[in-house]
Amino acid sequence: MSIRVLFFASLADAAGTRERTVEAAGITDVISVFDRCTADAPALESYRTSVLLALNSEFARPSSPVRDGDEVAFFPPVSGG
Amino acid sequence: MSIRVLFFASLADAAGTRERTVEAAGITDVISVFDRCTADAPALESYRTSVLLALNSEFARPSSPVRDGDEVAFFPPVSGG
Amino acid sequence: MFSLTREPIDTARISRSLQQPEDGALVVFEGIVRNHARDKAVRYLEYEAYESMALKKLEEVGTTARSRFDIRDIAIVHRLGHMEIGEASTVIVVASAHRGAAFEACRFAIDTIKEIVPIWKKEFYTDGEVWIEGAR
Amino acid sequence: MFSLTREPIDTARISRSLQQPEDGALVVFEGIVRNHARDKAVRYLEYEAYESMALKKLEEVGTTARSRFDIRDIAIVHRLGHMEIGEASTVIVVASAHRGAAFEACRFAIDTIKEIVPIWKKEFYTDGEVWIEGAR
Repeated sequence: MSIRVLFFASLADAAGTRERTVEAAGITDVISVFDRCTADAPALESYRTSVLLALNSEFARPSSPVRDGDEVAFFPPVSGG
Repeated sequence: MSIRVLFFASLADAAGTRERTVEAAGITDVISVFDRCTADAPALESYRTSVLLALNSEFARPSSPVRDGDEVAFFPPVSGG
Repeated sequence: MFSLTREPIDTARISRSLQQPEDGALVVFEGIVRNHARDKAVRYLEYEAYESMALKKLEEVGTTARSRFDIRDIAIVHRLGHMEIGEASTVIVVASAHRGAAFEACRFAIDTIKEIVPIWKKEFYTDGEVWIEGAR
Repeated sequence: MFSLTREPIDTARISRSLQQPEDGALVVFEGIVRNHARDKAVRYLEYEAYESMALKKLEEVGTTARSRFDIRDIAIVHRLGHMEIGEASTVIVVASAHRGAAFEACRFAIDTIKEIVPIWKKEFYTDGEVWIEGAR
């Protein structure tokens, strides 16, 4: 099980990285990926209620299942335009 | 009493001219200018209910009074833009 | 900036001359000569104006837009004379801090121009020509 | 045409490449870097994107606009990276036979971009910098 994880904007600052890999048993859904990243970077915890979740370039839910090779992204509400 | 009269678009075609002068006693308001022009160019009559009236570059009413030296214009509903 | 011109309208130039550092949104409308109207193929158009009054009314449209909507400025240019398919007859540029007012002011401006500015369009087809009258 | 770019956006070029002879109206929106925000003087901006998803979402905005409004086509370009005051971060061009649908589609597009396209703006002031978060 290997998930590529991307962080953007303030979430990248909190994670201390823009990209990492999560390889672990017990990773079943998007929120479990976030839990695992938060264990490594506690500053992410304060974004738990506002973070937007994406799975393979599409918006996802906390319970969306992840599979080996998936790309998960965490980011704040968008401010482009 | 001398009124400069302008015609635009289809009204100019009906009047047979783009500009004329009306010099006559009995000209007191904008519609009397139109009446006088219609006497000379009967094709204008069919525009009586749709014609827009202007007096010195501002929309006017049939009863708007005219004075010596005024400029009156007759034209169809606008279609610019 | 409100003007009538017989030359092609340079929209980018109008936008750049209107824009100021406090503007966060520009909304631009271009009215364009299209190749068909009323189910007929249009070859070209001619626009005629009561110029002194048209200029006064364009200014009135702009002044009203500025007072009614929270915009910083508006420019309106209307072209007259002969125009080919694809050329702009009217360009409106609205500059504003925020987008909502800019959209509303631009829409108001073109709608009002089509009601009160004394300009008329003549459409030339392969088999004739017709003065177009607006809705009264 | 939907794209992300790190170069200045040439609005006139996008308009001219989108426009076809059947179009009677172009409505253009330019989102511009302005010199103040949240009561602070802004020196410059940087935009960051989740690029693969942002491009997909720009296309989704355009496709939805085309299906929901009676327009012929829409182009959306969003710039990324460093931008100075007065430069356009976003340009939307809508081409249509008639103006009403063009205004509505353009407004819909910018409103939706600000909701669903993963791009973020960082404002740089004289005394610091802040990531701006949209309303969720």
